[in-house]
Amino acid sequence: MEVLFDIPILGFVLQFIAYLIEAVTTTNLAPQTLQLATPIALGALCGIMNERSGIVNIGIEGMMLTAAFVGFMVAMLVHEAMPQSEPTAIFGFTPALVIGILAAIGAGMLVSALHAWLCVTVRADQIISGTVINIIALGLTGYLNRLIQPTGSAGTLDPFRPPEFLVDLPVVGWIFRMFLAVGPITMSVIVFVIILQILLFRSRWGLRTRAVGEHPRAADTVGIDVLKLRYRNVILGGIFAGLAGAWLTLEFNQSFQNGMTANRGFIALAAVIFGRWTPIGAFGGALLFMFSEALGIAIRSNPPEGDLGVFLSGIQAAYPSLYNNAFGAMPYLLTLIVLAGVVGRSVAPAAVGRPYVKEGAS
Amino acid sequence: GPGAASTAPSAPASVAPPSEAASEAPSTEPSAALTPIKVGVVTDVGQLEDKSFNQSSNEGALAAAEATGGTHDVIVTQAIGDYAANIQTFIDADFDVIVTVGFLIGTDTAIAAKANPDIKFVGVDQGVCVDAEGVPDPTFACAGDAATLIPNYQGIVFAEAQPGYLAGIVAASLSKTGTIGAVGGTNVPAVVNYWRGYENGAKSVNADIEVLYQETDPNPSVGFNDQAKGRAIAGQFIGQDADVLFQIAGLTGVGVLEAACDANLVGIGVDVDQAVSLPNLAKCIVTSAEKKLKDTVQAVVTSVASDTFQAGTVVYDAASTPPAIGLSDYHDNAALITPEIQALLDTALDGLKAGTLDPCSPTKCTVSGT
Amino acid sequence: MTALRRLWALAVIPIISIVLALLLGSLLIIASSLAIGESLNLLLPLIAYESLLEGATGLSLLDVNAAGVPSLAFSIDPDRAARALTSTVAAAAPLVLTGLAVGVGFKAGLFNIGGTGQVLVGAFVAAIVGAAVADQPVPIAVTVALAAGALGGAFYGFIPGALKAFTGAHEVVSTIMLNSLAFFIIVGLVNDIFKIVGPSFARTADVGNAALPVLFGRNGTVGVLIALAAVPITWFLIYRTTLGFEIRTVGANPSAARYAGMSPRRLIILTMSLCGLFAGLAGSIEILTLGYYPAVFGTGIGFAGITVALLGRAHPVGILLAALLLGGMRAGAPSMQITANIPIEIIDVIQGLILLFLAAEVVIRRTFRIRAERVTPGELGTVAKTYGEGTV
Amino acid sequence: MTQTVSAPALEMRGITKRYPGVVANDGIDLEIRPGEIHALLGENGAGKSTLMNILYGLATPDAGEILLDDTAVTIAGPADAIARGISMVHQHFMLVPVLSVADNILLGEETMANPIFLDRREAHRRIVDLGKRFGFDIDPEMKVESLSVGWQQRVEILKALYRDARILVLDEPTAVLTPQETKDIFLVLQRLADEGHSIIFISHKLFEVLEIADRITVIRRGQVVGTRIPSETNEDDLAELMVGRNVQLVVDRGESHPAEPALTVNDLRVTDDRGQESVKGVSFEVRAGEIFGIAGVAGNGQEELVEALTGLRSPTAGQVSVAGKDVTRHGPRALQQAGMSFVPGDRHRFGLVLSFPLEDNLILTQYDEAPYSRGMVRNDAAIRAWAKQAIAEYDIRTPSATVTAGTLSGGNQQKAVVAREFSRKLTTLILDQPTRGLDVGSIEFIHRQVVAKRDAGAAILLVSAELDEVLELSDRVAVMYRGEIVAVVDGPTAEREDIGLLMATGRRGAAAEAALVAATHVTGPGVEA
Ligand SMILES: Nc1ncnc2c1ncn2[C@@H]1O[C@H](COP(=O)(O)OP(=O)(O)OP(=O)(O)O)[C@@H](O)[C@H]1O
Ligand SMILES: Nc1ncnc2c1ncn2[C@@H]1O[C@H](COP(=O)(O)OP(=O)(O)OP(=O)(O)O)[C@@H](O)[C@H]1O
Ligand SMILES: [Mg+2]
Ligand SMILES: [Mg+2]
Repeated sequence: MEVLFDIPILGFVLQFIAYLIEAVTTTNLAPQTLQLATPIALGALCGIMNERSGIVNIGIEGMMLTAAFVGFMVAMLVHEAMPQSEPTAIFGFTPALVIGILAAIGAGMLVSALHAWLCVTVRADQIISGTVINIIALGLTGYLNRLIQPTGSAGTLDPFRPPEFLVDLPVVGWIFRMFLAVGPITMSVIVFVIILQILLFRSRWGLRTRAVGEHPRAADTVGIDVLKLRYRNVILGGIFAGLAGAWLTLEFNQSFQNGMTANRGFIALAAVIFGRWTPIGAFGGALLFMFSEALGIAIRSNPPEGDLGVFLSGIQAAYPSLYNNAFGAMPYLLTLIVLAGVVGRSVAPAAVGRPYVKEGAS
Repeated sequence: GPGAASTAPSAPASVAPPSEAASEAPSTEPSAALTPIKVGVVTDVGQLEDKSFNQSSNEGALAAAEATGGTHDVIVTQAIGDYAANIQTFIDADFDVIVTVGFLIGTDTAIAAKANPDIKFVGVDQGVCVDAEGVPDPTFACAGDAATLIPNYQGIVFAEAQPGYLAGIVAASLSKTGTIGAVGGTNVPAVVNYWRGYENGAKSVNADIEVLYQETDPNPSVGFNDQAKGRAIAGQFIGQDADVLFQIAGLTGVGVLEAACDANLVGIGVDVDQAVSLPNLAKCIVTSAEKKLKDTVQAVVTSVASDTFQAGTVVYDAASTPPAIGLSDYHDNAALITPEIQALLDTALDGLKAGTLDPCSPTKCTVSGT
Repeated sequence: MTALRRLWALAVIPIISIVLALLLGSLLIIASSLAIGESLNLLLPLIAYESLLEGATGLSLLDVNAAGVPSLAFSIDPDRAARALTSTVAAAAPLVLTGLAVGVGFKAGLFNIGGTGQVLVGAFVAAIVGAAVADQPVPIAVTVALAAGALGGAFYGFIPGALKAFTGAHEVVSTIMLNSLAFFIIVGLVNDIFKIVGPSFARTADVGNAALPVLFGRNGTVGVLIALAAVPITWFLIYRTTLGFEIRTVGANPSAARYAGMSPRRLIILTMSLCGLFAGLAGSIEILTLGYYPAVFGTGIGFAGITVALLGRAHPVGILLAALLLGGMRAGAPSMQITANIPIEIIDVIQGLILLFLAAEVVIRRTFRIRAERVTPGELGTVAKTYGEGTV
Repeated sequence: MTQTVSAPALEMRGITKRYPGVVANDGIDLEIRPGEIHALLGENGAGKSTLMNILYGLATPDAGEILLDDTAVTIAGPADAIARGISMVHQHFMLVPVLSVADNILLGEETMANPIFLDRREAHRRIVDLGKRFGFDIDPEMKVESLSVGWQQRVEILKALYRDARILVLDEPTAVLTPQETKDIFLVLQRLADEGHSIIFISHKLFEVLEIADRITVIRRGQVVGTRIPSETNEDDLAELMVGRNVQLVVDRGESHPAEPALTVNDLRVTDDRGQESVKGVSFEVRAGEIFGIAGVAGNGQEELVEALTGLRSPTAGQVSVAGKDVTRHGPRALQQAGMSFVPGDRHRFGLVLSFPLEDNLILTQYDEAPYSRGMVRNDAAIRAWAKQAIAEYDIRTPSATVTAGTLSGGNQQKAVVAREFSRKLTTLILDQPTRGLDVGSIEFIHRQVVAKRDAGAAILLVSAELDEVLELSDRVAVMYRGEIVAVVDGPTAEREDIGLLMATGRRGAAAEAALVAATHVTGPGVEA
């Protein structure tokens, strides 16, 4: 293998692959990727719930942010009321954290209900509705955060600690670390993705949802209540946005900052498109985007060795800031390339973005 | 987020002697010796509660106003284009002292100060550079003597490299793995200064130590505000065996310190005593690299009331009285700092005070090379 | 009379939305002041809004005594008013342009969320070119720098336009990605290439003579004139030229546009470039007022353009009025902060609420039983419909 | 087909439904017996679909009542209707293209393995069995979008049968079918009726109705004007009932004087959206001063042909020339400049911008030409003047030139398109379904304009699914079948039956009859050509 590293260009590629393998198997790149992908994947599930039933949702960012805020504040208040409660041995659940998560989910559902009302009942433009949600969420959480100036915290959920022998297994140990050495919300993502994927394509709910997203009138004529289904799906989708928010303030971190979602809701949207509106595909997209982010962090702090490393450090010496930013820009660039169709065209549910008017109603 | 962090000139040489006023003890009771003053604060773009310079400067101004029996107001700047208008609002309302925060607002502060000689201006993180006419000098020749040309304006700058250096000594001394990390928010001067000082300080203890560093995001409103990414970077550092983490990233740094806590490692806070400002994380914050923004601003503002105001750029560093930089209390982690480490720190601090120790050496503290 | 009635039909829903948003905002102010343990003060919102108005126009309606109790007292200080109004128009100027950057897009059925990135690129290019022509005579320097910034923004609008036209990448997502990318690229360029020696922070060289001349007051720069000129020019372009007709047709019915011999691809690219041009101009005005480009430059004017465009129902005149409203809020916010001690974020909340009520216009119409024209631009339907679709 | 008279399975009494400006149903009484095939006959807009929408719960009547098995019921919605054993095959297919046949059939009436998951295996078995019972083999796994319209129609019927419908409504099920496919469907319907299902069959094709129905109810302008039994009536009688007068709506087209070829098409090949070649080497020429009609069942490539000729779709091979100039792959703009005008089939999609004022729509394809623009600037005075003239000349009924096109009635919208396209300087005119959905008066008006244009020397290509329209107007008629022109015949002497056979089979005479017989035995979903 090493011999091949000297070949021009191909050598670089091979060195890079070797670096990747090394990084994935020996560092915590894998668990970190899954963690960073969690809010993206959850946001994407929210997007899929909406868009599969024909509602565009560009307000995921705002839904997440609201949920993060509400979840954090509620958890903090409960924690102050009962500071003594013992966290559970696994995951470190406390009443405060559990109630906080529920509150975050509730907040996600509430904002989603607003979106559903605007899109389904009011028949407002769906893109405006999402924009409004983003703007209000940013303003309102910022306003309240400054007013309340929270100083406390309810702490965070703990990652699971898988048995040592699993993690230490040669070759596959990193897989266990990736999927097990993480917190409960991160872990739940995999479960949600699989469940939703199965439900979408195997269950009655999934069949009806897909039909409503493609051809609502056809669904209507076989007795499916299109509006009700859209309401239900959009509001249920809020659960995922809520969990994503809870992940931000109750699992991965333990405080709230203004605008802390930092575009994650929008990357989630891109993951939906990337995954062609399937949960598994979107999850893959989230992993890909966030792998590039995690890898960027890794390469900068632990550059590869050999020619590749020499090459990279040459660039770094000449253009340190551009070099740095190139890695930071990677998820966005990747998203853009993916959108521009390098992975092939992806077609949205046919009825997405169009309000449904029942026949005979005016 | 903090639209821009603070700054200091790259060479904290002898620009001006430390302010005498800085020795004024802060008091909570209005003192009869002081004239009550109206203090206005114009923050940099971002949020007031940034647990960093906007907040500390504002608290200092508030304390000073209360000490003189005066009043205090604050305007949070929404956009760079609003600096001048925000300053003007205080001028229109006949404020006595206007404190502006951040290097970007320096030009507008200098212009306003020149135009309103009866009002005192305090610029946090602002080196005053004017030409012979007293106008902000775009060529940075700085030919004019700011102290005489604009006698009602003091630019406060801190030598962040100095506390960074001390933090580096602590980090290198506590590290068992020989790898330490620092997470920056956005590579603004203050961040770079802290980081370079940290690196130099660490290497002074262990020349072979590996110092990992990473900027969170070039957009300050993300860079100082994305704790999830801060935590991710910290996680990466921990994965590479870093066992001491220094946060220079505002609210992003909260994520860094959380990561340190969760991994039972040592964290070092920044700007203020973060064991106090982040009580949840106090258990793993061994100390914080402080620049005493609040105290300094309070002292400078109070100097207006006591008629001891000093104009021009004033550098606040270890040599200021009382020292304007340093490490904060070790609190519950005092046991970690052995007498040997303390001795190293004391020596370094003496060197910094005497000006014999350059925290920006061998690695230069410049914005470039980040 | 009929003209007046028509004007009323156009304006009534935006006006009701603004009033409702202010009302809801005041409830929020009262409730939140109670929540943090202050005593009930029903007049707090009144004081806040009055100081906002005073900061924006110089018009004082209330006199608050030492105990914090306001009484009605109308007064106006001409100097103060002049300064306040100058600040308002100065703040409104870039918003007019970013509003047009979104509104013109609406006309073609495009939703340009990329204002932020286009503003940054325009500002950056204006700063670099401005510094290069810093020694030229003022009219030349200013014109060249502005034109360069505008072109820079146009280029950054061209990219999502071309992506949409040729690959079908929807502009709503691609422009958001491009916004972030602009930051990474420009910060890198400033730090690595265009940074000057001297200042303590990374910034580009001074723009010298390319700095926008101040025409009136303290900050009434040429930028205000440019923004004012952009309104009738855009109106003429959209409603009086064949190109404008093409843009509106492609926005209202892309298939009919194709049938009529127009090229939707060309129009999408052209319109997005035009949007970028406006945003780039806005960024140029911001930066040529500041005099240099700091690496950490950031601004909310690009995003505010969305609110402006929606509130102004994507019509140039409406956009001007909306920009003045938002500019007034921006200019008056400092005075509100020092008078009422209310977190500045309330402004964002109120703007968001205005948009919410606009979005729910049907409900407003029913509740108040009014006849009025649709507020949301009809072309937005095209935006939603093309979401996730392939090439045009 | 005699029927023993029994209690009605369904009765609708005094059904009235008003829409703004129209009374769509005006006191309609209808009685359907068990096991009966009952045809509803009526002109476009007579109110047939409205009545069925009411029966199916998609619309609520303003007055009247519905009785099922002598019990008055209120039908709240489709779900309610289905629960009561009423199923409907809609005029426009209600199938989800990206879903499989099975999923489409299951939708709303799912066979479940447990409360959450579908039992696809059981469903497949039932669907296949059901298909067999009515004489066709169907693969439940196929995507509906890959099926031909005939097979989609069968899926629609299976959908109804899967729901155990006692009353089956078919709204113009044969409109898009070839005569052969129609025959197949009729076999299925007959078998259903024999099993005791009641069938309501909507059509305005008289001969079909006479062939299949047990009884025929004719509706005109929302009212029932008569009920007939096929054995006691004939086409003329029904036509008179339907239209209300003795109709012989044939324009006097006079003599044509064809001159030199103006539009020449040579071996043109066009691919459709799915990448299949749907126009397979078509050649013809249209001469100045003649009307060249293209007949064919919808979906035989006419749509793609027209799109290719008008620059909306790029052909893969072949040449097109207008007035001797090669215009292959020219866009709409270049074609217009070459002297081509085009009245599109879908006026809402292509022909008009509904949110624009009428006057802007009247210059939609000339907006950048003098006098409507000077340089880049619009000339509003000229636009307004032309609008005034067009409104008068083409009898466009509108309050003003500034109202949006969307507020006009369909006929007036079409007149606006015609006004615009007929008024320009042109050598070639392409008309795609120029009278679709219009009332008799408008049709007459437009037909007269078409003939006038021909007499003025234009080369006119007329594409229409309405065979009668093609026969009425054309000087020559071409028949398109599976992407090819299978015959060109002289218009005035063309025989309706002959053309009908050509449309259905692509062949003539004995060969065609043989093809029809052979086709009867074809089973399995045929993928559309
Ligand atoms: N939703 C509606 N709103 C307003 N008017 C309607 C609506 N649906 C139908 N109409 C009007 O009611 C009348 C009857 O329409 P209907 O669709 O029942 O006719 P039809 O007999 O089915 O015609 P076709 O043969 O063209 O299908 C028409 O004038 C139509 O314009
Ligand atoms: N969206 C609308 N807004 C306002 N008025 C409308 C709208 N749609 C239809 N109308 C009006 O309702 C009337 C009936 O329209 P409709 O299309 O059913 O006409 P029609 O009887 O079918 O005529 P035609 O035979 O010309 O199609 C028209 O006069 C039209 O002006
Ligand atoms: Mg019908
Ligand atoms: Mg009609």
